[in-house]
Amino acid sequence: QETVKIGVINAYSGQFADPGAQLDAGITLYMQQHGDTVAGKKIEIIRKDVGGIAPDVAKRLAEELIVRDKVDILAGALLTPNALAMGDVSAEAEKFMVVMNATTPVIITKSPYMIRTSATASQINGNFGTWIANQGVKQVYTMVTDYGPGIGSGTAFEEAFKAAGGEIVGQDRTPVVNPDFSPFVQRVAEADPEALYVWVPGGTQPPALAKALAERGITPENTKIYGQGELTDDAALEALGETALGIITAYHYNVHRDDAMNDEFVEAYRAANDGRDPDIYSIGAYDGMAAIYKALEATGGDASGEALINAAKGMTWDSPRGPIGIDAETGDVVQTIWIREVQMVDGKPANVIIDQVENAK
Amino acid sequence: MNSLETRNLNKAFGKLVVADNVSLALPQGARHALIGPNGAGKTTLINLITGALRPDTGSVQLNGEDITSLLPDARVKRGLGRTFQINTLFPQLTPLESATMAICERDALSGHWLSPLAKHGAAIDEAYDLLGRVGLADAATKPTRDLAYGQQRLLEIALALASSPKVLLLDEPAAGVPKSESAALFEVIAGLPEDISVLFIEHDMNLVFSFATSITVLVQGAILTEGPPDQIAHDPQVREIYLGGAHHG
Amino acid sequence: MDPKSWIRAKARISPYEAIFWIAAAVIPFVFFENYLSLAASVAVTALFCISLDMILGYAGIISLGHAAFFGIGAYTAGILSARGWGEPISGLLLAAAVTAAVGYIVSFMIVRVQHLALLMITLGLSFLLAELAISFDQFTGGSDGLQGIDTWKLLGIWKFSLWGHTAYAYALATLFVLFLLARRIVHSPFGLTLEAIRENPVRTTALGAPNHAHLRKIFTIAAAFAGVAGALLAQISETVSPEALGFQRSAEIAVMLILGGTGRLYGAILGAIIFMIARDQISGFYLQYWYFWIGLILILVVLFLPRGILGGLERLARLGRRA
Amino acid sequence: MAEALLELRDVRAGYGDAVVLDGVSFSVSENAGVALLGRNGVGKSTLIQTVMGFTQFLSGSILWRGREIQTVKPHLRARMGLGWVPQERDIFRSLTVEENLTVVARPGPWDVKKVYDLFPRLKERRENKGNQLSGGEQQMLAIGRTLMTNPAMLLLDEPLEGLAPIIVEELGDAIGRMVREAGMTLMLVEQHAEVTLGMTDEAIILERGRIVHQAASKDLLADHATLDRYIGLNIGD
Amino acid sequence: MSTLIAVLFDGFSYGMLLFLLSVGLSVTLGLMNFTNLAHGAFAMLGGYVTYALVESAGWPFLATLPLAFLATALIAAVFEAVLFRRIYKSGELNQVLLTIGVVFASYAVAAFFFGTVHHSVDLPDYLKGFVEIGDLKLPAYRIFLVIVALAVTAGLILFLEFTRFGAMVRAAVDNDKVAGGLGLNINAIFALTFALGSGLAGLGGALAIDILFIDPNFGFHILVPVLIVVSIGGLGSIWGSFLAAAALGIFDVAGKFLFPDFGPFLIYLFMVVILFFRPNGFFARR
Ligand SMILES: Nc1ncnc2c1ncn2[C@@H]1O[C@H](COP(=O)(O)OP(=O)(O)OP(=O)(O)O)[C@@H](O)[C@H]1O
Ligand SMILES: Nc1ncnc2c1ncn2[C@@H]1O[C@H](COP(=O)(O)OP(=O)(O)OP(=O)(O)O)[C@@H](O)[C@H]1O
Ligand SMILES: [Mg+2]
Ligand SMILES: [Mg+2]
Repeated sequence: QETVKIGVINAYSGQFADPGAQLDAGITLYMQQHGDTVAGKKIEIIRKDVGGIAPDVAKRLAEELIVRDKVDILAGALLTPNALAMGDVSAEAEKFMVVMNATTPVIITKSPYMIRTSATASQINGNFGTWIANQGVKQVYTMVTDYGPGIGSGTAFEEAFKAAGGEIVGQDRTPVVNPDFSPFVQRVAEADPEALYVWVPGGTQPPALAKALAERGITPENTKIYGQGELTDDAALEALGETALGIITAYHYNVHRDDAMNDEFVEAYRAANDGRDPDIYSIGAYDGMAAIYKALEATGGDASGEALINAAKGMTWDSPRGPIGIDAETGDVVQTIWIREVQMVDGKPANVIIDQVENAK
Repeated sequence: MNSLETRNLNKAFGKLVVADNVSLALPQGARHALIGPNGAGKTTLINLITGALRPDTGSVQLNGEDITSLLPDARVKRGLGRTFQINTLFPQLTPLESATMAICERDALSGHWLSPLAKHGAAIDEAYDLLGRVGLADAATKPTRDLAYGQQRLLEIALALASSPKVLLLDEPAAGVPKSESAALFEVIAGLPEDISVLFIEHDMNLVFSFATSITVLVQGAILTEGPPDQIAHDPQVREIYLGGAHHG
Repeated sequence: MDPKSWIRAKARISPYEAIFWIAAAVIPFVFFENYLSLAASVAVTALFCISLDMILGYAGIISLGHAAFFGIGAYTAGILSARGWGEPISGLLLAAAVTAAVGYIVSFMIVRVQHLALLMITLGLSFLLAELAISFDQFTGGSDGLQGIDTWKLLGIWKFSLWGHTAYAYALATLFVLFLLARRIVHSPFGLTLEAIRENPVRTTALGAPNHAHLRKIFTIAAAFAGVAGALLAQISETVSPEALGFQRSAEIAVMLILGGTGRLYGAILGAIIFMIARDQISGFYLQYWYFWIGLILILVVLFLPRGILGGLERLARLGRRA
Repeated sequence: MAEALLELRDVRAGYGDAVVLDGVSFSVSENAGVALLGRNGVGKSTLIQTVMGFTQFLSGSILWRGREIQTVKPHLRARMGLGWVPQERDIFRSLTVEENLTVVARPGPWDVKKVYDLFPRLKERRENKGNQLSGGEQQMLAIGRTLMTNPAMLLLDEPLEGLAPIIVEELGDAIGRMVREAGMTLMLVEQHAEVTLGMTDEAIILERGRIVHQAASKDLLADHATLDRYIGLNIGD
Repeated sequence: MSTLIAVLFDGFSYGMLLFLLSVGLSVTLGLMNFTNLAHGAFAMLGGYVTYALVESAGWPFLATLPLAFLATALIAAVFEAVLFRRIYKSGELNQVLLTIGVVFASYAVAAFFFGTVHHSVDLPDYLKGFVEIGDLKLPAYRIFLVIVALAVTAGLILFLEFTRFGAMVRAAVDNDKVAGGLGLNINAIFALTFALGSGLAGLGGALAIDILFIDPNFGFHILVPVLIVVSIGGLGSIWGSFLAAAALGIFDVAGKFLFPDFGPFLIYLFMVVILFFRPNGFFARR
């Protein structure tokens, strides 16, 4: 039996090990549920650890995967710089590549053999900016993390918000390694804006920021708070309690969305991961694997870059996150963006979907 | 012209005055001893002369040139050499390497970063020769830290000699060297060319009185008296403060 | 033994060395063709390690921020290429010149401090540079890394490909040339003086050595070496990101150097080879937990091979001769 | 004659794999003074350090008040009453003079005040850090510091080196008094053979790590031929 | 006005957190001269002890703090006896490498037992939210941090300056051979000092959870700020660390408040400049 080898380049250690672990769990779960054979080919995963942001290492690992391990497909790409470096290799070696997480828009242009199954910064935040302006909000203060994804998201948000008639009254960038949000929160308190838009990477920062806001009395009661979904993930909600009520976020995946397919996915994921919930990393990888499987089925097992990319482009399917597809021109993901508000559900704060933007690009 | 001269040197550590208007002159070829109670400021004076310490006021002249504002290494380049009271050596290097290094530095070879050391055979030979003269030939290729204390003292002196100083400052060179060998050591020092001036600190009066041609007594940072050996040996004040009763001159 | 031959013996090229370099040139091409990318990156790292050995092993300057120069070299070559001039060798030379200049300026600071202050200042400088690299994103591509590097054919003939033939040959040749240079430097009178300064700066001053001038010189040279290493990596991988300047890279080469043994140049090379191959192999097996094994190796090396693998081998050889 | 306080039996010791002492045996009885003489590098310091437990002990035995101590840790030997004054002074550089004294203090007749009486110079410099002392002051401090541990036996490794003649004289007297009046036992390494022999009862001469001569100090002082042969001293000229 | 006070208080209390995390290093690195980069790993250990006791055993937060100190001190003493003791004289670089090795290993061990995800602890209600003083809103937990920091400072200064212990440690560091030869039990002294320093790290780690959270990277994370505090404060000076931490906290917070675009740049610049002119920090002991 022939095999199709997938080389996964991911952060398994270091600062980004946690999202890396979630991403990997998404891959594993998909294969558990759908078996390791597609179109008569056995699927084999080869995992490599880049250990963090290290494009030179990512590039070398990608080269080695192709030269040494003879992989047919490159996947993973948790972090933008690494994804960019992998893109070069995909283009040169003419191998199909699936970006399972990195959200910077430009990545997709790096290789004609690339698709993305996560989201893009502009897809979520651009649509969100328009939505907020349409709600009648006039002025927003923005606060985003000072690195690629943060700046990309912030810019997408601001452009869309301004295009829809809004005004940006303040702009702060917080350091990537940020142990203390208090000075930035004090600046917001001082400016006392109508609304605040924040973008911080998932992990320790959302609860830390949310806490810093609450401790200084900035709550949705007096200032509207908007952000990308991470801001109100479960850890943050737990740390915040009732003070989080009213925060509105936009996201492409909602763990608690009431949907049969999602329920089944979450349950299986929890069972496989000591009760832990899936998150965007998990779903990005899960759908990434789905895309690979479906494309291989369509090509009848032909794993060449050319065949796979042609099969993948324009594909659509149903995912636990909702309807999803691959843009026939760019290879980027097309999906629904969910707008959620924190509300009390069964005595606990939870993200409740209040609106949605369909077929967002 | 004196080869070394200090003019009204003053130095205090906080309230403690360690150099009190010290004016000292060393004519060329001098074999001059500096003695005085412990803590009188002898080592400090050497540190002031070599530039390891900066004087509060006063100046230092070397062969007529004012060197007060020069850095220590520049003073060495002008012919000032010293040893340390407490061994100050290169523990991992061998005596041969240490002495070769000193000679290379003296001959301005240390800037040569692209020619192999072995090409500078003359420097190595000279170093080996020098070690032989102070009795370290056998220990030349052992790491310094494995040498006995007395051997390290000898290396201390060899290194000072390696820079071919015109004025040599020795801080208790014979401390830790047995009597027999310390005499031999002083023979080496005494046998240095006539034009080299030597200032040495020593608490062994036998050595002081047999090798010094003149002596300065330093007490609490100030010069108490100066003169030829027999005068100092019989000076009642010096006897009381420093020599004690055991020395009969 | 006659003193001159004793000193000369320390600097003589032994047959083992010739074997080593021939092996390095042949074995990867013949037996490990699939590993050429890794081999190229080992050669680059070995060069970087040698640079650290010159200041740390010989001159005793401990730096936790040496990657600053690696990164500057990488960005210099990278930006040059991204702006349209991708000729590799001139890129190396420019990187060497730029890093030497920066190294010279920084050296005025470095030579004045020791111990913790030295560790922290070198660390701080590399953090500062990384921040600058992130801030000046119009030149550097910010935290996403520099895009658009395109390395031209080596000597107009050999293309840099996925397989890494050109990359390895290029990196190895550069390493070899610079190794010979480093070897010459450490066996020169200047090299001896550096060791003496490392051992006891007070005494070298008293022997007339201008310590600071000597140290500035070696620091500048070492910076240029590190810059060339960085430039090599940028050209071979066609990427540079602020991580090139980061603490992790500085720490890793210190680890490799200690592992191999300081103050002997080959320690740097050996350390790079062993560390990088071990990591490549271990991280393949223990994705999440390879840090544990690296940590353990570090601990064991410091405890049982405090003078590195080469130091340990030397001791064995001495014991063997005596027995 | 009192029971031996310290006894070495056929001791072999050195550094790493270099054997420095070979087959050294002797004993020191309570309240006696022993001089240890010999040229440079014959192993005098090594002998003292072996008694303290700082060298590689290879074979033989060391007895303290009849008990074998060669496996006992150095600090416990010190607490048993061995008082070592290292040759290189080794003042605690970052401690003040007074801290240098108090930090090792153990109860007994010697206290800070008595040390200051012995070395008035130290009292003047009591606030100075250890590394800001003159060579001679460091030597005084090294001796004073060891006295603060109130030892039963002093092991002095060239304690007079670098001291002014008048201090040498006073210190010599003081040490003599300690032995004679305070019941202190003494082992003394010195270059000044006359002074050393004057302060001790017995003398041992080492050569290449072996004992080559043992005699009463008085006799040795008169035995110019032996002194000349092993130490190269020409006393009296 | 009240914003100014709030910013200053935020800075000061952040500084106190830094102080609590670094004071132990001021003991192990400053006093013992042991370049202990594993400090962060011990802080992490203390943090996990508190986390485990609060979340799994249901202890009240305050009650876990002494245990975070003790458990860390005990384990550190074992490490000292088995590992660190052997390299006190091997030079800074070897110490850096071995202790970094410990941090690497601790990362993997923590990831194994507690997962890569970050954890926080549930605080008692009286430490949550803010305390209103006039129109000033000060976070309750930060007030608590300041109080603990002041208590630790006072206790340590009393212990190290007014007992012979501090001098014994310095003597043992200056020359362990001679200190031993004069009857000081240097092994015990070093073990105790190291346990004290690391215990303080553990306490700091436990106290830091609420602000920094705890995950396997904690040991790496806090290392640089902590080293900055100790090096600027001056080796071995508790008081120096205190002032440096306070100054750094205020400088950092106020700097980011006033010039948010400079990010961490200012702190590194501050450190490099200070160390260049005062290589031994402000209150160097040696
Ligand atoms: N850095 C310093 N700070 C304060 N006092 C110092 C310092 N250095 C030396 N002293 C003091 O200055 C005095 C003179 O010291 P110096 O070393 O010059 O004496 P010396 O004459 O060489 O004595 P010895 O014969 O004992 O070597 C001593 O009392 C010493 O304690
Ligand atoms: N740490 C060491 N490692 C190796 N060898 C050593 C060490 N210390 C001393 N030696 C060697 O041991 C021998 C005896 O040295 P020791 O210091 O005991 O001599 P000593 O009689 O005290 O001489 P001195 O009168 O010069 O002090 C010497 O040959 C010396 O080279
Ligand atoms: Mg002196
Ligand atoms: Mg000796």
